[in-house]
Amino acid sequence: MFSKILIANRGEIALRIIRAARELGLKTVAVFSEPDKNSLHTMLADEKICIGPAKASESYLNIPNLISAAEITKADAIHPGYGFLAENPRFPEICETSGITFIGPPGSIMRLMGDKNRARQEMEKAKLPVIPGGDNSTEDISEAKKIAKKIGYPIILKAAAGGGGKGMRVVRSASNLEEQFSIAQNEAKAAFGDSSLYLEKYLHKARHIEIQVIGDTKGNVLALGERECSIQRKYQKLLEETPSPFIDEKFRKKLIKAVHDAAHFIGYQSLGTFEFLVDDRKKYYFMEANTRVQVEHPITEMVYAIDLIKEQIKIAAGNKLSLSPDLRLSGHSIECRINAEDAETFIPSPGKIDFLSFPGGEGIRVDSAAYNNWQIPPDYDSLVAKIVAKAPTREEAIKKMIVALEMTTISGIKTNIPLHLAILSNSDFIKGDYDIQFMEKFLDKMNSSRKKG
Amino acid sequence: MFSKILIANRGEIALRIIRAARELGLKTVAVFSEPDKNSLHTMLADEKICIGPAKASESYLNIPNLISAAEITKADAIHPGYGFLAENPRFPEICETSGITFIGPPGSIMRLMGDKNRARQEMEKAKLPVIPGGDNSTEDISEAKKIAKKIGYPIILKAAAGGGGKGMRVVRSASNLEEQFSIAQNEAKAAFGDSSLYLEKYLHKARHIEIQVIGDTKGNVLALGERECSIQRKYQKLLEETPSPFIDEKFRKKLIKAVHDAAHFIGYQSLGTFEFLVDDRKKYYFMEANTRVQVEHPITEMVYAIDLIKEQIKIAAGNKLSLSPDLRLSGHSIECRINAEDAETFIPSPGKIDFLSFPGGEGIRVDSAAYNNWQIPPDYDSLVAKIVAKAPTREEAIKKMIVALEMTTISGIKTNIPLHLAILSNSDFIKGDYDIQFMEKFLDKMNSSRKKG
Amino acid sequence: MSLKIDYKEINKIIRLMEEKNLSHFELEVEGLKIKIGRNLASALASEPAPVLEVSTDTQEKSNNTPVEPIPQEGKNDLYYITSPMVGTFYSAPDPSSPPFVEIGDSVKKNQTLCIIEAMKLMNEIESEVDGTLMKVFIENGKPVEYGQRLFAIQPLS
Amino acid sequence: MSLKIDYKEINKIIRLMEEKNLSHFELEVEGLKIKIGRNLASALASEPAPVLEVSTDTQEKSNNTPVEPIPQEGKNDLYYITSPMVGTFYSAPDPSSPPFVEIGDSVKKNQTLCIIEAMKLMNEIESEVDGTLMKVFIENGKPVEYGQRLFAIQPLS
Repeated sequence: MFSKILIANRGEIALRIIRAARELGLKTVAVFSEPDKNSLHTMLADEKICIGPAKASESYLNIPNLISAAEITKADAIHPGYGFLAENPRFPEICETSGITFIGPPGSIMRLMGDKNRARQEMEKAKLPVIPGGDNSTEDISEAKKIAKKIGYPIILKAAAGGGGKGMRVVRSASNLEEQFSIAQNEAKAAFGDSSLYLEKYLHKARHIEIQVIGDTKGNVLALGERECSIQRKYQKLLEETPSPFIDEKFRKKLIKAVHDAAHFIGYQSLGTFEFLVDDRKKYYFMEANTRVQVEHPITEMVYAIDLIKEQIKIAAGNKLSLSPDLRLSGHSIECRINAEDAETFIPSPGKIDFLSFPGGEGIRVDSAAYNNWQIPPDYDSLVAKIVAKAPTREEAIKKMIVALEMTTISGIKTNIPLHLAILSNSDFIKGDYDIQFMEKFLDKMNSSRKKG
Repeated sequence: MFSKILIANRGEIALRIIRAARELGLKTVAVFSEPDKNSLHTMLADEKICIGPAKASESYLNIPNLISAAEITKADAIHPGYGFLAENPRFPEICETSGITFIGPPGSIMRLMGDKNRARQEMEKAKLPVIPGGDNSTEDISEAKKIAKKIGYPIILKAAAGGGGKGMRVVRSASNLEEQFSIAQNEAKAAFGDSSLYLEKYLHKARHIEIQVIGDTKGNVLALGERECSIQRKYQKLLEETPSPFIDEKFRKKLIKAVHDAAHFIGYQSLGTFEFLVDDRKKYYFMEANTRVQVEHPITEMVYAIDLIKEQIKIAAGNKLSLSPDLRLSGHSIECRINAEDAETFIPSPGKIDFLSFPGGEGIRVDSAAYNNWQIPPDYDSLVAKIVAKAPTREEAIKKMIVALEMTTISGIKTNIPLHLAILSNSDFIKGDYDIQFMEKFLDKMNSSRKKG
Repeated sequence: MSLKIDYKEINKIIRLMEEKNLSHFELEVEGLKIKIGRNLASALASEPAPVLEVSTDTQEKSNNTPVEPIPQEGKNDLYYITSPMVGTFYSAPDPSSPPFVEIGDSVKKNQTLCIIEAMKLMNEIESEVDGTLMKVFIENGKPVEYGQRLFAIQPLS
Repeated sequence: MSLKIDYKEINKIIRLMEEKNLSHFELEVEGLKIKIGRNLASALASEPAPVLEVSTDTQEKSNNTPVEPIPQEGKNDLYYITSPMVGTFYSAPDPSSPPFVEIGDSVKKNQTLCIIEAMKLMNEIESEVDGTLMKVFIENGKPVEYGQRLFAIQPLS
């Protein structure tokens, strides 16, 4: 086992990793940018190192400073968290060169999954269905036209190098392909420095379903029950639940088996998530794999009563996977991402938290780096807290989450708690009858009723 | 089902009940004494009623005001929480007269269990072993001498009307019975207005083990796995865990069966706890039954993934017990009672909480009514928070609790967090090798090492 | 707690500030805190306008419950009759009778002012002073909580 | 509670500040804290506007970062060279050589002051100003974080 872990991240995920490391008896090193001097991860780690100014490219993305920080503190492992450098294959490679263990998959797996086309090709070999199209990265509009015709409209354009919704465009008919292609190219170029796009079939009533994977360095892989992440706005997940109200035990087993076999086929190591679109006839299509811990990992931990980060650290230290393949999902869990943003306009609302009181009690988990009088820096994402509820049934979990949010007080900044409460009271949501279009329709309806009101 | 519940309590248990009621779709009424005007239960209920001044006898123990508060708010049920009126048989009876449902056992069961001698007689009939002695309430020292001789020293003196450690005295030999008897009588008289004492066998290496019981109004009773509560100081529980490191599955089943049968025999209704002393040869002796929810109920909820308060409310409304007799205890849970008191002298430390940051994340539950800048009234108990950890194994749960406590910040008042951290690091505690004498020895050792240091 | 302000000392401070053209002065000794600010612009306009704050124990102050604006008449404070219990307020002995008291009435000590029903019992609430009834805070038939104001009486001096 | 201010002492301090044209004065004795600031710009404009703060707040004091004793020379502030990266500080090019610079040395802009080793690379840190080296904050071979002060230089005016 390691003796000291440096956490190359901030916010709630840095705290999450600090806790897991300490529970394993390891010392922790926090790194922080200048505005994060008073952030909770900085204060609660055993050691702390300032690694640069506010700008992420000069601090949390600054590999030389991170490696030097590990070296001067004698940390023997680095956990990247999510975001920042978590999926940059150069980072594990540089860690290796420097004799530091990277707690995550090897660079080779990141490279494979980071290239959406290669990933899809590889997953097809591993018998995972992929969405029609996709294997067709191009920068050329006339080429794109031919591909689109072959796949059939509607299609979706995606940045070949991308992720996170940037460079994505739905095209419903041939008549507006040209215009959308050019917009998406510009977005892709700006976001990733690469304007090549791929085209794929756009599915109706599709759900975003993902499978958690964990693999050790000895070839053992475990795939766990699904997370339902269809409640998204502009490709940003807002609320996740497990199990999906849409998926029955038979389909779950099928999906878990398929992902397990695929992950095993490519020799997956560490934590990872295989994302799928599942259409209303329960056909599933591989979208992409995220080679890191996911924001929404707590709901899986809740229903399986496991600690994924502790397991990830142990595996990185060379331990054999200790989670049993017989693990059974039990109960229902929901996560709400509480963001510092206006619940109606989605405009970020950084600033000072004047008063903070989180919910507690039976079935409630809070993952947050926020505290009373904390000044939220405007430089990073707006996630203030993840509030997670678990109960024996979905109905009870929804009620528990509503009560928890109603009993949460965050003042001084705006949060999206009112939006979550509105979603949790929506009759389609309560019935479990929703897909990835849900938020778009929901917000349209809210806006039009506001205008009328 | 009810439409509105009045919670005749304050602090964390009031909040706990408010949450459960709201999750069941019920409205809630908080009652508060003048110093509790800004307490969290007052602020988070749907309605609130001031019921009197600081003094509990004029507010939280003031039955007419509580009943009137229920009447004027049209509450159709009252939950008493723990402490205050929770075990006063007059309260359910007056509720009944007033047409309000009392969420707890009927007055008759409270009367039975409130009289320690009658309770022991009844439990003997129900085949539960009781501690030798006990059935012998007396105010007369010469009578006491005869009884003590019959039982054999060491014996323990207990107030017949009592509880909570008041009027309890261990007598190790005949030579100091007279003196101790007189002290215990005075204490019992002062605390309960009744100086009769009973004598019982004092057990060596005894553990305080208790069994959670829940019964509906239709004769269904469920008994759950044990809570280990031997970590006590002056009969005040400090840290509880489940399962007990001392109890194996075979013994657990035996104890659960015995308690189930006894509870069934007396027609137990609602939540209750049967407390036992278990000696080092695994002989168990019934001590008493608490006819209310217990402070430490969360650890049972954690390992069984159930919500006892919601179940209690549903049963009070006439529902059939919904918990399966096949429920299995899974994992290990520990609760630390965080009190506003000096960790060394145990002197209460009420006052203003300047800064508060609770732990969170995987496996952590916090039950607390504390918040930033809250002025803790000096009028009530010193419980600030219950921090509960759950993990697959006892070893992991201990580590999780240590990390959670280390990452908790409460300033402005003193707390016993340092004491909990010392207990959790004690080698006997870690081995699970302790009994009800643990804290006494532990504190003696700490004090003498402090003096030496 | 009463304020003990040494005006001579404060005058001296202000004079010093004027003399030295100071814009700001702060002092904290043994729980007493004084802040004096001078607007230099207006000072130059030959009209010194010091701002003075004297406070004792700022912590306590912030926790105080808001003070109700009380109608001051003569030198006497109003006397408030508050509810000694939780219940339902009745201004008259029965629905067909006139109220026990009305605004402007003279009331005597121990005179019944209203009834509060609690646990099916009618509790007569009496005046604790002689005086004039200035205000009734509760409407007939409405619930009251402990400590809630029922009546304001202007006591006879 | 009474104010005990020694006006003579404060007057003396202010006079000294005027005389020496100081912008800032701080004194702390036995829990009493005095801060006096003078706006030099307006002072030069023949309108002295010192800012004075006296406090005995020991709590705040404990949170203050320690004030570095700074040698004041003339009117100029010290110039701080901070670390542009995380790494290990070396005051000399190699263990057998003398340090690049020592206190009291004159330094020129772009002159190498030290080396910071990061990722096995030796990064020469140069002076950003001409001046005199007043202080070295880090010992040879010690780790430095981003933004940490390395040197204080009294720039040539």
